[in-house]
Amino acid sequence: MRTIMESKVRIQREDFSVTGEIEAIKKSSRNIGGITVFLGTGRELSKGENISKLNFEHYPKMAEKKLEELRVKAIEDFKIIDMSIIHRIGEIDIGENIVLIVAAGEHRAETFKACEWAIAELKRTTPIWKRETTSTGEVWVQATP
Amino acid sequence: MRTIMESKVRIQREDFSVTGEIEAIKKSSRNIGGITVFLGTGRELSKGENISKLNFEHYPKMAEKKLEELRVKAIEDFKIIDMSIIHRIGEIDIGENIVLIVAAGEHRAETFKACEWAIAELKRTTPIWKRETTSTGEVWVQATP
Amino acid sequence: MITLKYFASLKTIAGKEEERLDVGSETTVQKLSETLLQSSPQIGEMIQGKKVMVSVNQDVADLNTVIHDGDEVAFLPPFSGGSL
Amino acid sequence: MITLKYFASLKTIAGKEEERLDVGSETTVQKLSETLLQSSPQIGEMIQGKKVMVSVNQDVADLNTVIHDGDEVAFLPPFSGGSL
Repeated sequence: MRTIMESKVRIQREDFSVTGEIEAIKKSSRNIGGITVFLGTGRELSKGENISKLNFEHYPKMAEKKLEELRVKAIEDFKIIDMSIIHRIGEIDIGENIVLIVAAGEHRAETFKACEWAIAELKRTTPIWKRETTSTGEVWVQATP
Repeated sequence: MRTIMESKVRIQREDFSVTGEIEAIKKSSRNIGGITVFLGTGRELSKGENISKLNFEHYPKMAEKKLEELRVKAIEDFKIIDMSIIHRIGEIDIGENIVLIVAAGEHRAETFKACEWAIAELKRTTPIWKRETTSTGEVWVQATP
Repeated sequence: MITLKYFASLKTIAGKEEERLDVGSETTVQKLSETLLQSSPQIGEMIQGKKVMVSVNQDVADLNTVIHDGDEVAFLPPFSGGSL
Repeated sequence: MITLKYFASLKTIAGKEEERLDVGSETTVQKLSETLLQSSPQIGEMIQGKKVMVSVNQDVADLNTVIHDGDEVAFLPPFSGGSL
């Protein structure tokens, strides 16, 4: 049980496969009719500045704990079947995957709501920080809207 | 140009790769920061009845035309960067992929809105029909909420 | 000659997928539904009762839409794509 | 002894990632911030001005939270995960 729970919430350096995560969550139930996925990727432009790369750092243990709390609350509050959350850390290039949230449910409405809530809540409560490298240097991003 | 447009809107018998479609849409811009995906899958239970398989039929030409109109409108109205829409036809087993909508934008809010609008609009305007096979026989699904 | 196409449940009701019909150089969806009331009463009633959508050359039509020789007219029961 | 952890921009400000501090058997976040006002004035001010979040043993804390010997206290600047 514990290994299954942990595998649905991960913070890792390596990239992930969206198809792979979807197929993993499909195994939770034969009654999944809708899956909403949010994928955050590294974009080139930030507040008018060109970014050459991104770097993510997290507070180990606390970040994983927050993601697991978030997952459990999303499943309960939105009555979805399952959710997985993966966030990458370390160096990320433009266009690369950063964060993935997969929300699976019987119908689509609740999966959209759960997924959108989860990414907003992740940003608000999970100790992960982003450093942007631009032509003028490196800067920790202090607040994102 | 035409081949690129057409490849973003497809109705096909064969399965699709979610990762493949996401990577294809990422090529549209280096400024994509958020991608919302909706994946519809075949669920076992429908109105209390156990389904053994699904079958989708479409009106060729009209269905593709509606999907392309929908894609163009979603990109314009929600100010997203790109969208792709794929719907499978023919026989579909429980757990298999049916429909995929990928909405890519600079920020996440507009991609959630565009994706959710697109799947609702697809159901409303695109001539595709579903036949469910249960233990009591086959039935065309006449209206879905 | 125009082409009539039946989809999904309408194929069973009409007993066919497609047929060709001579309606002269011009008619309307309303007039076509009256013709069908004779040959396929159930289909004709569904059109007039707006239980099925009608398209002319892949565009959604209404009872007043004009149909020309060579057009493709399709009868579309309520859609159910999108999986759920 | 408690462990203090600094993350992201605070690592540069504090000039370290981690330190060990003897605060006796019990203290509070408020008292710890007063101690830090001496050794790392900028960090102490940020805590008191609530510019950084404080966690005790991976749980979000406030100025009144009690810190025991052996606890892990972390200083967390505003989060920016999630990509955008």
